[in-house]
Amino acid sequence: MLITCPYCGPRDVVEFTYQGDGNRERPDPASQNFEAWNAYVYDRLNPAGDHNEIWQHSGGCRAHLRVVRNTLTHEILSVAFIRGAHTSTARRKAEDKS
Amino acid sequence: MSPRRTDTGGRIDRLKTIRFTFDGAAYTGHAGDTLASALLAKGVTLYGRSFKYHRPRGLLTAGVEEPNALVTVLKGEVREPNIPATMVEIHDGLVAISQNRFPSLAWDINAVNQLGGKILSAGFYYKTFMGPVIGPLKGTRFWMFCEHFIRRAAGLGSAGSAKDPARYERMNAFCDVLVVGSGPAGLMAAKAAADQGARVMLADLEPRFGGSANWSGETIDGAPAADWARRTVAQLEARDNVRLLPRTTVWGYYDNNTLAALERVSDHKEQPGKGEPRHRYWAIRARSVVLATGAFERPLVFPGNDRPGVMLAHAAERYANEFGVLPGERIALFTNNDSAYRTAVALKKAGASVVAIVDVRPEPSAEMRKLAAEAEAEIFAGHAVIATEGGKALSGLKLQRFDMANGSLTGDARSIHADCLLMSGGWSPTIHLASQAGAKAEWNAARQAFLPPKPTQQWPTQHWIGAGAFTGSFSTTEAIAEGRAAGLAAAGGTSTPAALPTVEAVPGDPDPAPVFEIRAKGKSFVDFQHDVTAEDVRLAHREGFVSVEHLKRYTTLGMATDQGKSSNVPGLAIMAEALGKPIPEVGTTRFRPPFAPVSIGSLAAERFGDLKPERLTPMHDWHLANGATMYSAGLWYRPMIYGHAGETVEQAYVREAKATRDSAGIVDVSTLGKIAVQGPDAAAFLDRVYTNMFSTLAVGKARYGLMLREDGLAFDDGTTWRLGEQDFLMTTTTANAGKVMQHLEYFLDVIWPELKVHVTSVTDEWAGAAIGGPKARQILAACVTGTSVDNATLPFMGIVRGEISGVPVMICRLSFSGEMAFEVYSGAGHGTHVWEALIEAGKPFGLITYGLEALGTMRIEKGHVTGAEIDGRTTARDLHLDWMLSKKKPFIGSAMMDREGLIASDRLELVGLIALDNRPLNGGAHIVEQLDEANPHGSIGHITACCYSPALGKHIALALVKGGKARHGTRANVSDPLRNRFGPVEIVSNHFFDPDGSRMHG
Amino acid sequence: MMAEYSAFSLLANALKGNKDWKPAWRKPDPKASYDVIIIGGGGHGLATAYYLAKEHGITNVAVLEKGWLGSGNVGRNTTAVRSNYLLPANTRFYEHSMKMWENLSHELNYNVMFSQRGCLNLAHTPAQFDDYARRGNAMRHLGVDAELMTPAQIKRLIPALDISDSARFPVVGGLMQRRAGTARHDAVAWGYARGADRRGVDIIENCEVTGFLRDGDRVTGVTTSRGDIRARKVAVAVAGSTGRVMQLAGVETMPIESHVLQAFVTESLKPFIDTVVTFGMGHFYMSQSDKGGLIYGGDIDGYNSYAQRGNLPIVDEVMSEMLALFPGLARVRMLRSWGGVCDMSMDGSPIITTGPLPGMYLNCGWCYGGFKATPASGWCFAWTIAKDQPHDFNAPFTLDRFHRGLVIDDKGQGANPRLH
Amino acid sequence: MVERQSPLEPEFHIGSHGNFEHGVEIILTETGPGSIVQLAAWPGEEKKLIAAIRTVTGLALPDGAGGGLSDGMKSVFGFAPGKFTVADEAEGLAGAFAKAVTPAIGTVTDLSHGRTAIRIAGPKAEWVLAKFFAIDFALPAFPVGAGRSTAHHDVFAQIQRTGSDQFDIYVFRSFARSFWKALCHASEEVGYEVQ
Repeated sequence: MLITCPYCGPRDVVEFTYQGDGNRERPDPASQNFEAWNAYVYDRLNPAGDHNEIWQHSGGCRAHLRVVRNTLTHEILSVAFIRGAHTSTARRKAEDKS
Repeated sequence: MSPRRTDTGGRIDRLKTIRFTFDGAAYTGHAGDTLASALLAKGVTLYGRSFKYHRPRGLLTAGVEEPNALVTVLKGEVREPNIPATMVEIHDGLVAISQNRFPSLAWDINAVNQLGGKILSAGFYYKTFMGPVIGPLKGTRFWMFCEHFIRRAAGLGSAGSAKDPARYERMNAFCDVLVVGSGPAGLMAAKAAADQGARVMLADLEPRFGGSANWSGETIDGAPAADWARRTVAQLEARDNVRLLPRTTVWGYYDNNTLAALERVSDHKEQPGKGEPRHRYWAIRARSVVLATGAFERPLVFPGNDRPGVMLAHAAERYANEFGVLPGERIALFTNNDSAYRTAVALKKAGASVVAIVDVRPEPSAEMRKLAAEAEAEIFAGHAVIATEGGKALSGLKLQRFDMANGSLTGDARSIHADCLLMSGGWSPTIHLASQAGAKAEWNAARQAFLPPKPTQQWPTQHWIGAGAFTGSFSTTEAIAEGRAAGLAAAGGTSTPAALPTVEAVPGDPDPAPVFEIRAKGKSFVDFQHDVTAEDVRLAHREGFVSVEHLKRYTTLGMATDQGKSSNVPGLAIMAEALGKPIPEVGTTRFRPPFAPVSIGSLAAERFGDLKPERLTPMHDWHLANGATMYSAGLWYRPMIYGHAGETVEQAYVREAKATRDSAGIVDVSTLGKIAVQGPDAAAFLDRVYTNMFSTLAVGKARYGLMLREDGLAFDDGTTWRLGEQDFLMTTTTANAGKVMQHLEYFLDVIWPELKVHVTSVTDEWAGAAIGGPKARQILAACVTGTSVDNATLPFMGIVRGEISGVPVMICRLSFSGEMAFEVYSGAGHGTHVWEALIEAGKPFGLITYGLEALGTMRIEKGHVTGAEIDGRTTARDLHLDWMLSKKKPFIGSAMMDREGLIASDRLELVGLIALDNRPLNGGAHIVEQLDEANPHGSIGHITACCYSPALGKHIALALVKGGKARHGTRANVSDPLRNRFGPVEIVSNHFFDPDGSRMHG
Repeated sequence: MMAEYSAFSLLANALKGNKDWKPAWRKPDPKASYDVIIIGGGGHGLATAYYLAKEHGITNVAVLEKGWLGSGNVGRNTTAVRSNYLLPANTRFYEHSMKMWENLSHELNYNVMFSQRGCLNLAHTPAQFDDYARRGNAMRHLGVDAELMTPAQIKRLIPALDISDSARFPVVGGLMQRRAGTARHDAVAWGYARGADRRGVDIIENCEVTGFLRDGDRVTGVTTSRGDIRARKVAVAVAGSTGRVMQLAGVETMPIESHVLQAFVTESLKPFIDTVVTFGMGHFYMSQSDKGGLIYGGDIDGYNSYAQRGNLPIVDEVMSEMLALFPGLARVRMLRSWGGVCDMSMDGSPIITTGPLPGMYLNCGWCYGGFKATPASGWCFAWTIAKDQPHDFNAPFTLDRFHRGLVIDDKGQGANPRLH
Repeated sequence: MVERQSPLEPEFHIGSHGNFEHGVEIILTETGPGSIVQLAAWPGEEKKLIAAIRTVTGLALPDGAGGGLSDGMKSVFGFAPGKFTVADEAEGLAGAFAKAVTPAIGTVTDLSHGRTAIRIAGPKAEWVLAKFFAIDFALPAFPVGAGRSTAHHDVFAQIQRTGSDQFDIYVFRSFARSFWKALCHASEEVGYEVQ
């Protein structure tokens, strides 16, 4: 499996660390809403199909990426920096998949 | 008569003689021979024994799909079992032996299994060996008794235990077009793609490129096909955008066009070159892939079809045309399709007499009749072979009139004398890689074969295009056209160059008759290696194991080393007939990696013999030179003790710990994780990360910090130093350095992107030496320049910068040992220099070096926690670190740390233990209230760390015990049935030694 | 009624040319309603049906299987059976399972080939050895067998193992559970299927659940590719497909991630290793089947997947660790690999519970240890379904334990499923 | 000045090794720069950081991910969004950057001791590196001057192409000796010289 890191280009999955369900929202740090905390820490979407995930390019630039990936086919539909502000460093053009 | 070498023909070099042995007997062959062809040329007919019945078996094929002729190749002590003789290229000194036979291949005791044939039917294991319900053999005993013998009878070759001295390597490759298979289709594809300027890789599992061109006897562009192939390969070789990989099996098709291939680099050599690997594992990331993997010929299923001398038709053609070996003198053919007629002509040309062509079809075409006449062979149309004769070699066969409409046999049986019977049951495209890539094969009723889906079809994560026999286009003309089109398309080209090469080939209808089995009396084999017969398939049907996966699993059909390459479709066909359904309704097998077996050495590649890199501190060589015994901690190596001659480990660490507390000791702490936390929001970030406050820490001071996980459990601890307003140096435990780094990065990137903080691993930037003991300060004072180290300048948790022996250092006064202690950090490249300077300075003060054992002893005496206590299940409260949980701010884990399960009263809490029987304690021993040595029960906790405490003169331990703090001052018992250590202990506070810290505060 | 299997029946049938064997289980069409529907015709679902019928007399039961029976993890695992856990809740449950394994072939009149050839965990540092001692002692204090082995003892048991000091991670000892072992995985599914079928359970293959019938909150049945089927109780035992099936019931999130785990087998070899052995400085386990293939595996790939296929990094990792222990295997060849979908829970321990909806029962969270749990899982789940409350053995395995902080985290990794 | 100890020392064997009968196709050496620093800009401040790099080193970074260049003495390349590695034969780079890179622009981290720079050069450099790293070393995909972050199992590496067949590899110091041994081992096939 190859993930096209917006900075480093397509790299083998061996360079990445999976950080799980990207739909979870961390409650406000001071929040005492236990349901929300529990949902954040323990409950995961686990779809058979397109999944919104977080990966870290831990064996490369170490940026965290938001990856939309199909869990039935492993097709990767999109990859983006999770922290999207690095505009002046031009993104490497994604490999043409056709 | 028997097989023999022809005088001319083939790729072999008759001028080069090669000497090798098989089962101890010396043989010769020629350069270019496989073990199979060389032995066949010498008249060998018996190559192996089948798995279950130990039936004698000969060569079925000439290639990778060989199920019968498996051998073990020996290189001294090193064994390579289960290699098809058809895939072993001979070289001088090759030693091969047969396997799964005792005492010899010709006389095998286990052949007696054949007598039990009907009882040893598919699935018989499941129905018996359960043994008695009562008595000494109840439970699993009877089965295990039987299994003992079953295991010894099973198995093919033997693995060795000697370490393979060979080298294995991995290679990462990138290309625009990977072409798999180098027959006419593959060669055309590679050429077309290369002409477009694409980066091309061409792989073929055979040593010689060309595929069927090497043996088809056809003509391409007016030249023999083999010459055309050689010329085309030479053209490709000359181009620098093409990499040719002969002897390379592409075995795995993974996501996003990542393919795995095994190149047998030096197996065919007597000795590999210096530094040359035996196998190279190619991980190929290809923009697109051309699959030109050809097709496998299928056997026919009829009684006696496994007798040595019965072979696939094209295999005989290969032996004759490619190796110059005739598999027999009097050859009969049995076919359901036209391709066997070409074989007949080829063998006739090579010098054999073709005594019969038995064709299940009632009316072979005029063209086929012409070919038969050319081969001077009699056609038995509308006939089938119903038996074979002979022992370990074929002597003849029987045929009978056959009606392919209903499978009936009529008329008198007729015998034909022959020493070789060739069969052709049609062809199955080699769709394995496409199947691995997710393509669902489609049954083609005309071809009687599973074909890959349309080549234009796109897969979500794989991009391949098929060409040639792989797509069911069995003629060379089609292969050439499809190959070029595929190569062009794969390279993104559209131009259509001039004429395609022209092919002269014998005619033939690619569609076989839908006949897979001849039902007559006797054992008819479907899976040759696993001895699965047509009756076994029908038995599976009767018992309801009818889906393709149940069929495989119940009968073991297709589970042998050839993975059903030839048996898969015949097996499905027989099941389909039993069910009265068409073949595709039985199901299609989904192929999985590998396409053919792959050496485990190649997969481990460069990590074979060197699993993990070694991580060394700057002072590593000094430790080795000064008598340290090293301890492997994760990837790091750290001194365990610096033992003196004759000392035990315990004597050494007790001496080191005592000396430290008496005068001073120094220990290498370079392995501690160190992370630079920098930026305007660094302090605010640390407040969120640690349970305690860091924004209040003054510049030039350090503080001990604790981190929790999101779920509220303890995660890691360490000191963090404030070097500047926006500049912190965080230390972590050695084991958790990487995890903490990822934790910080995650929060900065994902949760709090608004924080301006950078984190960088600087573990390797600094060499760290911790020097502690009553005389530590004096030693520092003796060697540090540029700063004072007195209490005013360097108070507890203070940091100063200075120099030692001309090298800048950073010194922080903090203590893990409980002594007055300092951590001295210098640039890693100066680590040994500073270390030696400290030791020199310490000499007058009795400074000693100490290792992890003494470090551990002193931390147990102090009751500090490490990974043994912060084990992912303990809370800050469990470890009595709740004083560090700030109430002034939220921090990671603060919201979750008070859930009911985490504050329950029966949780394990950290305590100290003192052995009341004055005997050593053991890590991992449990604690009980009441001892019961015979029947241990009632554990209330366990020991996490223990030692002999020189400071207390007692055997002590840290332990996690239920409701621990409330038990201080009470008695309990260690219960360690594993090591038979039982005895009384007193439960005390974990702070054994100097609980008020007067020593370190000095 | 189907005949008992025995050596005698084998012989008698052989004499008749094996023509009289009957299907191991019927292939009925689904009825309109049942007392209990079990979704998932894998090991756990079939075992649950068997024990519902046998222990609780509930025979009006249907097992619904999307594909062919046993097509999930029961036919895709590395067949190890053991009860060598650290935490008491797990040890008690898996030991109950172990005791059931010891009599399973008789129980089912089907040889599941459970062979108690032992399971040895290798330790590579003194600290790890102490850790194993802690676990072994925990087992011993619950009446489970465990013993420590020295390198010399280990070498005698497994001559091909590299125990030299020069190894990158030398073996300093091991924790052995002798009663652990291996079983023939498919036979477990087939044996339970045959046993349940003989007690009247309908096993319905090629029947995909497409939705749940509801009466308000209450689950009252399922819609399937073969029509609607009603039931008083609907039990879900679909392992890796838990997320998919629960989504059909409107439960969007669960403390579960589905991950792919690859497993491997070598070509058949003469006896090479007699026990299950695991590597302590990574993640690797291996045993040898009766047929002679070395069966082995390691870590999950580490990302959500329902694809039953993995990728190369784990392949390389597993083989590297294999050769670190057995350098003699470099020239042995990997024959086949496959992928199973594992329902990784947030603490590495399973869930066997009533709910989460009225009328529903849930069995999941097996990570990659579900095979050995099969008998006890079915037994406890049947109890829970029949009595609407858990047995003591599965009482800790609730769904709400995560929120309550009552996790059963044998590896201490926290809510990070890929690390369990 | 106290000389820095090389982590490769006991395994650094000057001379020709491996299969060099047909000529040496690989040259391995340790470049041992006096300074290695890591610079990281806050989001939106990258251009200012690039300007600071030019001020301090005189090197004008090309735009684009992984862009970089080298003048033989000094080298710079991007290895992550907003992050750059700068190496100089001379010491003191961290001090110079501490002045040029204000807290408003980003941070400076001195890694002069923490990273070891190994140079591999020669016609087979791509071939040998391909044994370790799953990245495309072909010149069009990896131009001269450019940098890449990657890893070989546990060993992180930043690689800069400093010539058409020359690469400088920055690895963590503690892993350097292990990596060096592996690099030598992998080079035996084509013959290598340690300089």
